[in-house]
Amino acid sequence: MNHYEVLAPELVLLGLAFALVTLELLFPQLRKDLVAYLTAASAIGVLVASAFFANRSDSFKDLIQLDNYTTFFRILFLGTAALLAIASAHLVRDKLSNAGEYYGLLLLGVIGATYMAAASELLTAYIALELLNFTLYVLVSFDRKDPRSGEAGLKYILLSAFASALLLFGISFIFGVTGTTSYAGIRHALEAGIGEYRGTLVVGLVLLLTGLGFKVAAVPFHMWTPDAYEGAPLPVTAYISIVAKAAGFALFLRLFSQAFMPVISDWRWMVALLAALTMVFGNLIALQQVNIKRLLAYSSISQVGYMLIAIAALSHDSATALLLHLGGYAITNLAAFIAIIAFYNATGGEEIRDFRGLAERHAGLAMTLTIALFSLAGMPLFAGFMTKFILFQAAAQHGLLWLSAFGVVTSMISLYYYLMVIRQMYVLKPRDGDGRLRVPLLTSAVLVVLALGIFFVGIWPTPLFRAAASATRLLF
Amino acid sequence: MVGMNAAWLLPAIPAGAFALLLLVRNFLPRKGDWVAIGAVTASFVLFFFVLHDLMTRLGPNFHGVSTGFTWLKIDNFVLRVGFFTDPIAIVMLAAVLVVSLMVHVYSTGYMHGDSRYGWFFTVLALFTAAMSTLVLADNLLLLYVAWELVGICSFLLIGFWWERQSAAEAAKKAFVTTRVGDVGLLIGVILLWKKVGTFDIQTVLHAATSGQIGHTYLTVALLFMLLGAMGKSAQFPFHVWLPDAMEGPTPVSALIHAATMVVAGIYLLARMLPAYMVITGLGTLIMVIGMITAIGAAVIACAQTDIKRIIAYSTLSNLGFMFVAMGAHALTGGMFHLLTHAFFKALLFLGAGSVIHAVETQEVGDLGGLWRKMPITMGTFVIACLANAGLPVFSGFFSKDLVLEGVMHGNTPYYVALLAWVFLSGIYTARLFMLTFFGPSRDHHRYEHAHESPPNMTLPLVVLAVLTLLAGWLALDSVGRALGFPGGVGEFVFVHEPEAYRFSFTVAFAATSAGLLGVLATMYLYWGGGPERARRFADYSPDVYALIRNKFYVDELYQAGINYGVLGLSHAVAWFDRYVVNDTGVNGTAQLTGWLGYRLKFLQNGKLPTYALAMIVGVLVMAIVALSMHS
Amino acid sequence: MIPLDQVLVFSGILFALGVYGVLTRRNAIAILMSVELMLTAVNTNFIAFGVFHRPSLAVGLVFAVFVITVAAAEVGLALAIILRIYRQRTTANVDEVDILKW
Amino acid sequence: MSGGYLLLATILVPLAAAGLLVVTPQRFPNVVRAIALAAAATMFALSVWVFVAFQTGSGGYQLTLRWDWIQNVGILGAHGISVYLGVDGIAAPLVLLTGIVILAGTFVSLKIDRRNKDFFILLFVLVAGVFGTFTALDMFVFFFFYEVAVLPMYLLIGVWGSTRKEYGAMKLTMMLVGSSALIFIGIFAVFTEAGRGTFDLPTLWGIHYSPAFQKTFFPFFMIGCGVLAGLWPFHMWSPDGHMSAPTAVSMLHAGVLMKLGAFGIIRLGIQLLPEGAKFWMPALVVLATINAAYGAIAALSQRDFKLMTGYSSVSHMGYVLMGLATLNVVGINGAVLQMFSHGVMTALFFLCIGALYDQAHTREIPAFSGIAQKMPLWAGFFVLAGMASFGLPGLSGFVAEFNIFVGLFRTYPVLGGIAVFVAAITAAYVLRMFAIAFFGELNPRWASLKEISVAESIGAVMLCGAIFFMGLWPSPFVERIATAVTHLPGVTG
Repeated sequence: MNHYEVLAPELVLLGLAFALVTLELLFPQLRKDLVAYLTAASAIGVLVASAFFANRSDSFKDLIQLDNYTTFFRILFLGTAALLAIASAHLVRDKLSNAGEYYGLLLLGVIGATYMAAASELLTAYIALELLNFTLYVLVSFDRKDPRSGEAGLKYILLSAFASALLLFGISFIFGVTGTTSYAGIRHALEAGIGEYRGTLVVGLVLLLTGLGFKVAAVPFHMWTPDAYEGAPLPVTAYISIVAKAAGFALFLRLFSQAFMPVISDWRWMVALLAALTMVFGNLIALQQVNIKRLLAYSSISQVGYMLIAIAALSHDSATALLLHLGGYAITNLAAFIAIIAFYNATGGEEIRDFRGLAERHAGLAMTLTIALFSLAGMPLFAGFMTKFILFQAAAQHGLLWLSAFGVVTSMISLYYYLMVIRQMYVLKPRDGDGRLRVPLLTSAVLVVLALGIFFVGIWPTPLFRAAASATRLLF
Repeated sequence: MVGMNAAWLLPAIPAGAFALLLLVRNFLPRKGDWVAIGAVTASFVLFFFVLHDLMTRLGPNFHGVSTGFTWLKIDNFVLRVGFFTDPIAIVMLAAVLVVSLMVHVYSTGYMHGDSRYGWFFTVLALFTAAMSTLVLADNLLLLYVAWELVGICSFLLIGFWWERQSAAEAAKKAFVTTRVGDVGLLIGVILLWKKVGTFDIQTVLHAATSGQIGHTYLTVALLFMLLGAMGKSAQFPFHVWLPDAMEGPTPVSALIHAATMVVAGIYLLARMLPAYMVITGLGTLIMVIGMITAIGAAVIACAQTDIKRIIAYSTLSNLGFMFVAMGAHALTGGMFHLLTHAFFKALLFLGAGSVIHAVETQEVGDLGGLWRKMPITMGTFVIACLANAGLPVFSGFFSKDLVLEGVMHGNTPYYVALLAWVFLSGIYTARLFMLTFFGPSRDHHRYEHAHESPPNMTLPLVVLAVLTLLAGWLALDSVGRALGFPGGVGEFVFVHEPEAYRFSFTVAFAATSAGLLGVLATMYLYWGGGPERARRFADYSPDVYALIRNKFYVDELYQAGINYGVLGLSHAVAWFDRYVVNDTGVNGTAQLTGWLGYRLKFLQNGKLPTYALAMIVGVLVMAIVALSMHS
Repeated sequence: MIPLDQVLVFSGILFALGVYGVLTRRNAIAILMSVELMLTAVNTNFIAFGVFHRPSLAVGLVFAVFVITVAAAEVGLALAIILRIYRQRTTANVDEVDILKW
Repeated sequence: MSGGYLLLATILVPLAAAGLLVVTPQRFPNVVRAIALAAAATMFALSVWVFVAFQTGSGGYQLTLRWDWIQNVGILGAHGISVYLGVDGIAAPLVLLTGIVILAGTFVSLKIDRRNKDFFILLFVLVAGVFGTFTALDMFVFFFFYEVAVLPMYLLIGVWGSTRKEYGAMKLTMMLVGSSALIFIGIFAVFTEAGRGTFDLPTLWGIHYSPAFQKTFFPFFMIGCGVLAGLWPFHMWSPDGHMSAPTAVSMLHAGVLMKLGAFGIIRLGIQLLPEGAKFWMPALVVLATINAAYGAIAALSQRDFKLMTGYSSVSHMGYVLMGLATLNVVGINGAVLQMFSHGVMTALFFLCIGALYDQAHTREIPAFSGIAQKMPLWAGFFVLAGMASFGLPGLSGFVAEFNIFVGLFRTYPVLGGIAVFVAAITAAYVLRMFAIAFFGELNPRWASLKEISVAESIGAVMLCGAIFFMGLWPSPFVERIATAVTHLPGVTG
């Protein structure tokens, strides 16, 4: 048995990605938004197909693991990619060239992300990580007209390479101590005892955490994030903040739960420290932002802090809570970004003050964005409250009440900067000459669905919660 | 037979009238004044049934009759609405209902044509209800409730003409000042409750007299209660509100600020007297307070020029006198003086009202010679004045004698001081009626327009004058026997031992001489040449005169205290709240957070090596800490 | 055979040099080269550990090969981006590439 | 069992109304008004029904309803989070209070014409949160609705408010949300300590937590909930927030929302951690005394009607907290009565102030003089509210305050004395305001003031009715409250 069918979804996706690139090459006259819809359709197609993998457990040569965990993230990534493709349609058509490559890379990135979640071996994980990174390097610097885009790409690629080197150095030590790169093997080795090499292992762990911390944007390895977010085209920013981040956590979670549980006391405080720093820095600096993308960058950094709490309190409960939170976060962030993209398409503004009086210019857009921001701030009725509550509770349950307290307090601070955006939209009146905005029908529909999704997760999280629980069951 | 069990109806009827008037007075003919009057009349009639019932039951083992129902019950904490009828209550009730009825009738004339005529009667009805409740309350809580309600009626009526800023201010002052005293009352009530476990007055008194309450504790509680009494009865240093309360319509002054509400404090002391008697020393304190008020107010009254204010200070002075009586444990005399004072002081006020109604000024300097124009008013007024001066035959004479006799035993200095007080009373009363009714008219225009008041105003005057003339005789055994309570008032109202009134020549002579001396001296000053002589007299010592004229500057002192003390504290707190709690504490936290964010964001300087450095620092810190933990 | 310790010391020094380069160099290409130096240290490690542990499995060697491959691709991409920046701003000095900050 | 649906209806009706309003076009403001009024009337009717349907004889939680919401997943065990609703004698009057105030508030808000649709949506979401908190018997649901009630505040004040509205709105929101962080932490700790995997409050109440734990975590609830109740020194959101808020929001906020804080102290503090409560109550009572005295003294020199009422709320909520801190039946009874009393009374205050401000566009007390001549009915309502606030017998305030005093004297006689004295200060500032602004000669500047409108009068009459009702016949309230209070853990007779 070679279990090639385990690879099927990604192979199909790979084919589709190439097809899209080729399509654009062959038919340069093709309407660019059509490519977007094709991308979305293919992603959704694969998503539906891969849903049949639910509750199946299999592995490809102990390198790629197929289980509910993989399926959960695969669906998450594909869904995000599909919606972002739709949201990109107008923006890519109007502002960017090489649409085929853009959408192809979008799908390629999903492959990398999915394999990050699925990898059960360090080399595979590393390659998947780099695959995602590569697509992101290109996507971030995709806007050739905007100097910020190139700068973001430069910073991203150089720092990412640097972080990869640190990560690899760490992996080499772990390999050195345990003699294997497979998660299960590492665990066995650690359970058997490593004696005098503990110091080496710890250094390896520190470096590993650095690399992963860079990927998920944990303070102090986060500094590329705001710049990359601000420089990248908007949908790409969304893509990083959702797919790349979730993929990082997928890798993080599987690696640490399957490989490093025996030495949890060695790394727990490090993750907790990173989490605390991330929450504090992310939220404090976000207070002073004027650009909506940069604001969301810092906001997403602080979200990373919350998510790291779950890793620090690593257990089945907290892992479940983390996946739940990631799901809610993905929906919320998608809603926020797609609303901002729609606003950007209509006005070209991306400063917070540009949102002035949005409630009177387009009530629906303002309401969606408000819902998303409240959700990010963790207000009830919306996803953010429910998922964060369960996340923090799970962490408190596993001895990290102080860290949960940190999370709660900093997320209360975060409400301030979200309110500053809401203030612009609702409290202030539009400037003279600012008329009503037009939002494409499809985008509106997507926004309505996402807003309802935020409510759904916020009020009836059970389906997502159960999915998350079954996804993480096999990790422990 | 309707008897004491129906005592609850006494307040209930006016209360019903109040509710009715509150809701529908504007739809009733004559704005519903007849509802109020009818209610008070009904209560008044009912009063006699209650009185009769009481008389028949009176005996050595009789203490009183209680009726009522539970209003509120929390766990073992019970609040009752209960009515207790005993001789003390009856005496007070007589004053309340008689004066209230008279004032109601009088007001139909005095308030005629006022834009808030109906409202006036509404509040009067409420007042009557509340005051009867206060008198009849069988427990301290209900007493407190009624106490507050009469306070608010007083507030509403003093501020009846609230378009006048001074009236609004006076109403506020009256309420707030008494309220401060009420704080004491409430604390006292709760303290007693805490020890005894009930608000029931008789139980509390029993506990106090039987020594169930420790003396220190009892002293504290009673002192607090005394504050309440002092506030309500306008004793020094709470006396400042009463003269200002004259901003209200004159019938109100007669009813509330002369006859009934202001004596509630004395009534309270009378009610609680057995408890006060347990603590030696408290009596002296009460006497001192009363004496200061009595003498001080009498002195001030001598130099006032507002007719109502003169009477107000006279009231203050009499209240002080009654306080002295209570302090000397002369319950009989005190309560009796309360009754007679209610009549003659109400009469004085109503008479003054009649004058004001006629000449539309309150300055005695603008009056004079009115006896020709207003004979009935003048006649009744002079009767009231003489009663106030305590001259024989008039009711004030008897009640004052009773008190003086009570004080005389063992309190000689106070007795002497009271004689001086009688002298002062003579002075200001004589000055009052001299300036108002005799001598030449000093404002011809007003004089020309003056006229006797209509019958609905003079009738109450006459009735009250008759009562003023006769009420004093109730002290006598023979009169009492004729009316059904042998031994007179002395065997009707008493603390421990009934004591019939015995005429004491020494006391009567001394007091009468003092009073007469005062009256005559003043008449000499004002007779003939008018106030010229009096003015010269005042000029002997202008500083002293100014001091008295300005009421010893107590008001100014208080105003300064409020401006610099209370409001100053308030400004300080408000400042503290705004600048320390809010701008420093709340905004400061926010700004600090924001400032941290502002500082931190510059770490993100856009330069790639910095970013790499941050990562390396992170790695090194973690690695060093981790390795040091392992080694 | 060289003892493992010495190899590790060597790779450690190499890595540290790379880090030093990243931190001090201002030219983007020099930074890229420093990263490559770090990756070389990584590869040395992998090979050394691989040989030391279980030479038959060759995991370390395979890892090193992949790292080299990925690094090569990374360099290509990075150079392309650096070239673009250089065209836009005629500089490859990372200190001057700082529109995005704060 | 239908009783439970009654409680559910109190939550769902406002939410449904909000949903209905979302799809109502903004073009038809009168349709919006009609929907809002109908919804508010329904809420009022439901709340009365809840109050009446509550059986006074039998204590405990009545009208219960339990739907499992999320269970047997992750950290949650059986009945992990359930929509568990029910009222006891404490909650029932507060539900009634909410119904009264929202209907009155809706009457007042009918005249809003700027984006009235959005206003009512947010207002109803807020009310749903309030109803939910009062009826929740599940810790998660409690906190969920608690936050829902705070959530719309920023927009309600920011968009429709006045006078430094953005500052007031932001401060209010941040302080309240910040304080709920403490509750958050407390809830985590309790859930963890209990270790039952459920947020079911009766279950959690039934557990005996270690004294050390109770002492550590009680302050989280005490201060966390206390901030919403205006606990000194975290009260500053109240004067400024109320100053900025639009009329109906001030009414609801001061009238009802502040009670959520005190209610939270009962539900999460006293009931959950009785020993912690016992340990910390002396601290709370001192803070509460400062509250009462400080609020009243600060109110004396305020120049703005709303600021003054805001400080007055701080002072009165101090009474509530003092009552709670006595931990005896009478005191807590008084506290709950005071919650209701202050709710209706302060709502009436804000209603009147709003009615004046809409005409005069200023709230400077010294700017007015003699306006009672122009608005006698209005002045009557205002004076009545003022009298209730200083505890005039016959009005609601007296019953409440008296019970609090008695309770205090049982435990803390000296503070009781201070509390009684504060009532006199209250009289002073209320009467001072009346004397300055209402009475005296009419300032000609205000010659054009008109009497309070019919809609506002209806609201005011309702509130007055409540004030009289409780003042004259408190038994229906006391019977309900007392049965519940006697069953609170750690509460002495």
